[in-house]
Amino acid sequence: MNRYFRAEIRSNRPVHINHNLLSLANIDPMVEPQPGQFYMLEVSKGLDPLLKRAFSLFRRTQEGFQILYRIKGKGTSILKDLKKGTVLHVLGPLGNFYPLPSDSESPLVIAGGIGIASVFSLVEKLSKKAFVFYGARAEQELFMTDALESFHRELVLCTDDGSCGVKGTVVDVLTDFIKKRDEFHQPVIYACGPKAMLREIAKTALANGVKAYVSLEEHMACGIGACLGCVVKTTSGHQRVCKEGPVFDAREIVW
Amino acid sequence: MNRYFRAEIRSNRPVHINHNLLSLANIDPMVEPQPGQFYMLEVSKGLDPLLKRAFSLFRRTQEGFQILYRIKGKGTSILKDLKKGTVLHVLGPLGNFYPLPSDSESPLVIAGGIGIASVFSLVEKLSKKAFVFYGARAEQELFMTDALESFHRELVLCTDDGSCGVKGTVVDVLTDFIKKRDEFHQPVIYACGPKAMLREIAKTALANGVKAYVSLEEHMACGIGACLGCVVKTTSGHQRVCKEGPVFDAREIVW
Amino acid sequence: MNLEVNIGKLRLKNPVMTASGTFGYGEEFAEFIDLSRLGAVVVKGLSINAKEGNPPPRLVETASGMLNAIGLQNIGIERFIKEKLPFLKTYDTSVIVNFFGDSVEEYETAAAMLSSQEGIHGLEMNISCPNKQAGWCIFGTDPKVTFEVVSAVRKRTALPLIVKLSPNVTDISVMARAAVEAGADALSLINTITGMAIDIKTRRPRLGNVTGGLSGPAIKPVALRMVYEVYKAVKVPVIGMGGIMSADDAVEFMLAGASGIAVGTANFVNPLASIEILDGIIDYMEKQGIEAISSLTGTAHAG
Amino acid sequence: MNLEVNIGKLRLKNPVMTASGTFGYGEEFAEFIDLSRLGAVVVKGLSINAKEGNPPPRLVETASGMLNAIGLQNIGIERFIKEKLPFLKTYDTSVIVNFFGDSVEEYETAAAMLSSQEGIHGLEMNISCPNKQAGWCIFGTDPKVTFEVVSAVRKRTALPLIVKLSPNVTDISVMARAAVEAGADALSLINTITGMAIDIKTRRPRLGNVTGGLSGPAIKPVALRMVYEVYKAVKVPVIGMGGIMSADDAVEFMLAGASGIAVGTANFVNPLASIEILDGIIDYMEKQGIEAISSLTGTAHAG
Ligand SMILES: Cc1cc2nc3c(=O)[nH]c(=O)nc-3n(C[C@H](O)[C@H](O)[C@H](O)COP(=O)(O)OP(=O)(O)OC[C@H]3O[C@@H](n4cnc5c(N)ncnc54)[C@H](O)[C@@H]3O)c2cc1C
Ligand SMILES: Cc1cc2nc3c(=O)[nH]c(=O)nc-3n(C[C@H](O)[C@H](O)[C@H](O)COP(=O)(O)OP(=O)(O)OC[C@H]3O[C@@H](n4cnc5c(N)ncnc54)[C@H](O)[C@@H]3O)c2cc1C
Ligand SMILES: Cc1cc2nc3c(=O)[nH]c(=O)nc-3n(C[C@H](O)[C@H](O)[C@H](O)COP(=O)(O)O)c2cc1C
Ligand SMILES: Cc1cc2nc3c(=O)[nH]c(=O)nc-3n(C[C@H](O)[C@H](O)[C@H](O)COP(=O)(O)O)c2cc1C
Ligand code: FES
Ligand code: FES
Repeated sequence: MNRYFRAEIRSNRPVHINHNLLSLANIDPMVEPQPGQFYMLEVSKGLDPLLKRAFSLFRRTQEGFQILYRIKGKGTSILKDLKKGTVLHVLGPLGNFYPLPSDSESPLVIAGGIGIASVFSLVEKLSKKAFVFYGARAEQELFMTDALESFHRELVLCTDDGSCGVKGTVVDVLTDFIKKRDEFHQPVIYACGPKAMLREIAKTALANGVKAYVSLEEHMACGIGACLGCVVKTTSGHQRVCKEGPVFDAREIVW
Repeated sequence: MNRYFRAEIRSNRPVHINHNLLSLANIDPMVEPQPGQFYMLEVSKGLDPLLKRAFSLFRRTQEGFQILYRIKGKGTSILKDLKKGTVLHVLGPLGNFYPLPSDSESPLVIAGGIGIASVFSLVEKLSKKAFVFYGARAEQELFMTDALESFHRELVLCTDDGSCGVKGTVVDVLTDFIKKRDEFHQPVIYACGPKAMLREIAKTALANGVKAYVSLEEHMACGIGACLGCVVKTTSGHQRVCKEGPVFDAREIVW
Repeated sequence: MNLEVNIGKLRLKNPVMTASGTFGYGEEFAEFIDLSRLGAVVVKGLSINAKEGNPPPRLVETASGMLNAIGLQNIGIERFIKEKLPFLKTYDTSVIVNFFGDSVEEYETAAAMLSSQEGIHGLEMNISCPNKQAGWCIFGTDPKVTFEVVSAVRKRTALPLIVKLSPNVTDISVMARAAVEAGADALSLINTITGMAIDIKTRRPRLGNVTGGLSGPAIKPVALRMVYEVYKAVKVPVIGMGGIMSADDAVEFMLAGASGIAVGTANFVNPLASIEILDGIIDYMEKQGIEAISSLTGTAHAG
Repeated sequence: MNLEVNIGKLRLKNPVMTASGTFGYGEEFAEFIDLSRLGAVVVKGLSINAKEGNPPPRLVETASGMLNAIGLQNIGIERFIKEKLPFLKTYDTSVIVNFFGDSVEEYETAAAMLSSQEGIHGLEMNISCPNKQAGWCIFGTDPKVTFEVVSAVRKRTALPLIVKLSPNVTDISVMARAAVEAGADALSLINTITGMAIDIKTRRPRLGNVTGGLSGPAIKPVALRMVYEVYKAVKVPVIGMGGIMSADDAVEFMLAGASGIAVGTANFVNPLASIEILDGIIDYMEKQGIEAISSLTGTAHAG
């Protein structure tokens, strides 16, 4: 049982332009991950790129786990070309996780773009009826909606261009939603997406006295709290995204 | 018609432990290569390894050309894993080539180990009856002997351990051979192999007044004479292996 | 086979250490490797008081390397002694504490505070951090100032004193001699080389602190050259570091003149790196028929 | 779209040059690219008399970089003028001649010899080669000596004089100011960083000359930082180089403060690199809506 283990690629297929779903099977025993945690994946055996890349647990599978990733730069471009059978070193699961709602709380999950990767397994796990707001620029950029629907949660899709679901951002939808919140006793927000979106969500949540957890990103070297490279500014000083995070109480972040 | 062109991998198969035969098909038009010339091959798109690797023309094919290579370090380890269909940037053919014998000269081709890669196409090309001495440590390290035999030259195989052909080095065989050389009017040696072997051959050739051409190796950056990195010491100063070489008159090298 | 090496008065069970700032306070790696196998654990640089460090972003990956601008964030000596040292004491390894100050007085006080502690086997004095703050950076780039601050610290500690040199100098051997003349028992090098990166979309420096320290395999050739030069310049033992990713790299540093080596950035790439390097060194010794690892030190200078 | 840049009195059609020693005398690349598209061709460093350079081996590949110890092998100024310059004159590009000497007098004579030639548009003075020979290396690491040699050369040439700085110094801005005060019209940086490599099988240095100069992407962060520092320190134009492999890299250097850039090691990796970088810069300008490339210079300093 180890947080540094080898995993074999079972499949690595595009789910959209520039987005892949990677299925890994652990070769060595692995530690059970929680929604919100992440892994550092080796993308090359060479010295360039040098560092591992951070990816959220997308979904736990029987044989291992899945990563949903956007092809962004050097590392993910290499990753997308890796074939079935390739063995990677993996570090994880790392960081903290989304605290599950209490019985009196109503979970409200918000994902922007690739942020869906981080909250997907949370949605899957939430026992009570959760609301899920999932936004992207256009219909084609909403991934895995079939799978999301299969969980039978309240799913609200939003697109900037209105090509699917509500026209507008998840923040717009959230604001509307919170206004009519008596139908809700105690909402608690779980959000992952672009920083600007999270900042807006935090603002709305704070203004309405709603609890909100946000999952943050920072460039990482070690992933295990050793390098102090991934800090964010919080009300109690610098906190490591890889250790105290990636999930933070929105009130504690100095946005 | 360009010496910098793209080529696609058609096959890349092991011929022995740690030795592969790579078949490339040029995508862009290529310049006709001569025996003794070499190519610089891109082994990775990343920044490490950074430089291209030098490999002799093994054989011209209808669709392009072949490289016979030993898996030595970082670059060749990556190369060996490249699959059919991969497109590489190639620079070449580079350097000079083996000067063909005149009508009165009898060619004597000598290869040590992977040195066979450089002289193979020369053997194929030599119109007159050539003697070929090909040595390695043991039988399994003698490659492509079937193909060599198909050319119907006088082929003498040698192994250090006697597991195939003559027991001994090509240098031993050469020395014997040159002693009884009246059967030969004007031998001219073409040799490629480890530096120590070439030095011995040069010594023997010089001592017996026999002309000898040797193909040398040096670490290279540019392959086109620009960096001055690949020089060897010659009687007329530093000469570039990639430009004035790789084939040198053995008498001109300061061994 | 003898893996022991002497770093001045400090005897280590083997030459493999961890580079300060890349191994946290040791505990971060305890789940992955057996710390007792290491020659020494060198902890993150400490100051008298805790430091917040630089604003993020603090990291940029570069070609075969990385830039960091942590800005010496640390929990301060007192908390280290209370919260971290007891854990390290439970392992059978040497503990070397890296420290720094903003003034000669702070250096002296820090050294004194650390020297009174049981369980600390050596001090590594960082005079070379490129994250310029309050002008203290000059400690590592002016030989006179180096001499002054090392002399002052020397008077306050009986522990083996390792001075860690900055590579951002014209002549590293001048700096090495200054540190040794001031009483250093050993030298460690190199710290990171100052560099930067710019985001061409935003047109702003990528690091919150503008510049940062370059580490990793990219800098290995420079580190190796400096170890080679310092070995020639001084008689005290040298701890070599800078881009060591493998046992082969470690051996290269020893051949250049290092008595011990430290694994830095490699710990991020692979948390088992330090132990795999140790195992690889043992393997190399077996294959090459080397009895004592210490016999390797400086042999590239021969002939 | 305006690609023109001014390097002192020298107006270049675009900012892309070739780094000395990585582009031969230009002719080696003429079969691959149209030299007329380049802002300038900077040729291999020349001395009054031809030089044999260092013994082989002269090259070692390192992580994302390479070490070279060519030792300034060149054909000498006379042969260059007779055999190479006429060819370069047939192209519509600026020709910048890199040169060096073993003494102040040699520098002066070399500059005078080159300045009397038609078809040479600028001189680049190499005071920074790390391949130490005959002690002349100090020209680039001591600001007083730099001032002296640059002043002497300045009196002997009316051509635009670019002084090429060594990165192997504690404070590059001090060196930059010395060169500018002595009359440099522009500065180019960085030359290679001194490094070494050791063969762990033979236990000997890999380079015939023991140490060599590190170039390539590995050094880019250091080069960029130095360009950034020099831009702040002096008013003359800066030519940036060190690990530029792509148009993005080139733009980074301009944002840091470079008016022009030079492509070095990248020419070895891809003989079309300089032209592909030029095309990539044009592309970047289009996408970002940049009218004049010169407006980019130094913009990372703003704010
Ligand atoms: C906790 C965490 C979870 C993440 N989960 C996912 C996920 O599930 N799916 C997904 O597509 N992406 C996720 N990311 C972002 C992902 O790490 C980056 O997109 C990826 O590292 C980019 O690598 P690259 O080499 O392609 O890009 P490059 O830009 O070439 O990378 C250069 C360097 O910057 C770092 N970097 C670049 N962008 C980011 C970023 N946004 N966050 C952190 N480091 C970055 C890289 O790791 C690398 O070190 C996550 C990031 C964090 C911190
Ligand atoms: C003109 C010429 C023709 C060659 N032809 C062949 C051939 O047909 N088949 C074959 O197997 N090998 C050939 N070689 C040798 C081949 O270039 C090296 O084995 C190869 O570069 C090793 O790369 P690597 O990354 O695996 O090794 P590494 O040791 O990791 O390489 C590190 C660096 O050293 C260089 N290098 C290492 N060994 C050599 C060498 N012997 N010669 C030149 N550079 C070297 C590499 O190119 C690289 O830059 C030839 C070399 C030259 C100069
Ligand atoms: C993230 C990070 C933090 C560092 N912190 C310190 C430090 O606190 N004190 C110190 O002396 N060196 C520090 N260093 C420098 C390393 O100890 C080491 O000298 C340098 O990284 C070169 O080694 P490497 O290339 O193997 O990483 C740090 C390096 C990194 C990468
Ligand atoms: C093989 C080689 C030879 C060089 N020769 C010279 C030279 O003669 N004169 C000079 O000023 N710089 C010389 N340089 C330095 C380059 O011009 C350049 O400053 C350095 O390589 C950094 O750029 P790069 O990383 O893009 O290569 C040489 C560099 C290399 C790699
Ligand atoms: S990534 Fe190293 S502390 Fe978070
Ligand atoms: S490899 Fe550059 S001159 Fe031969």
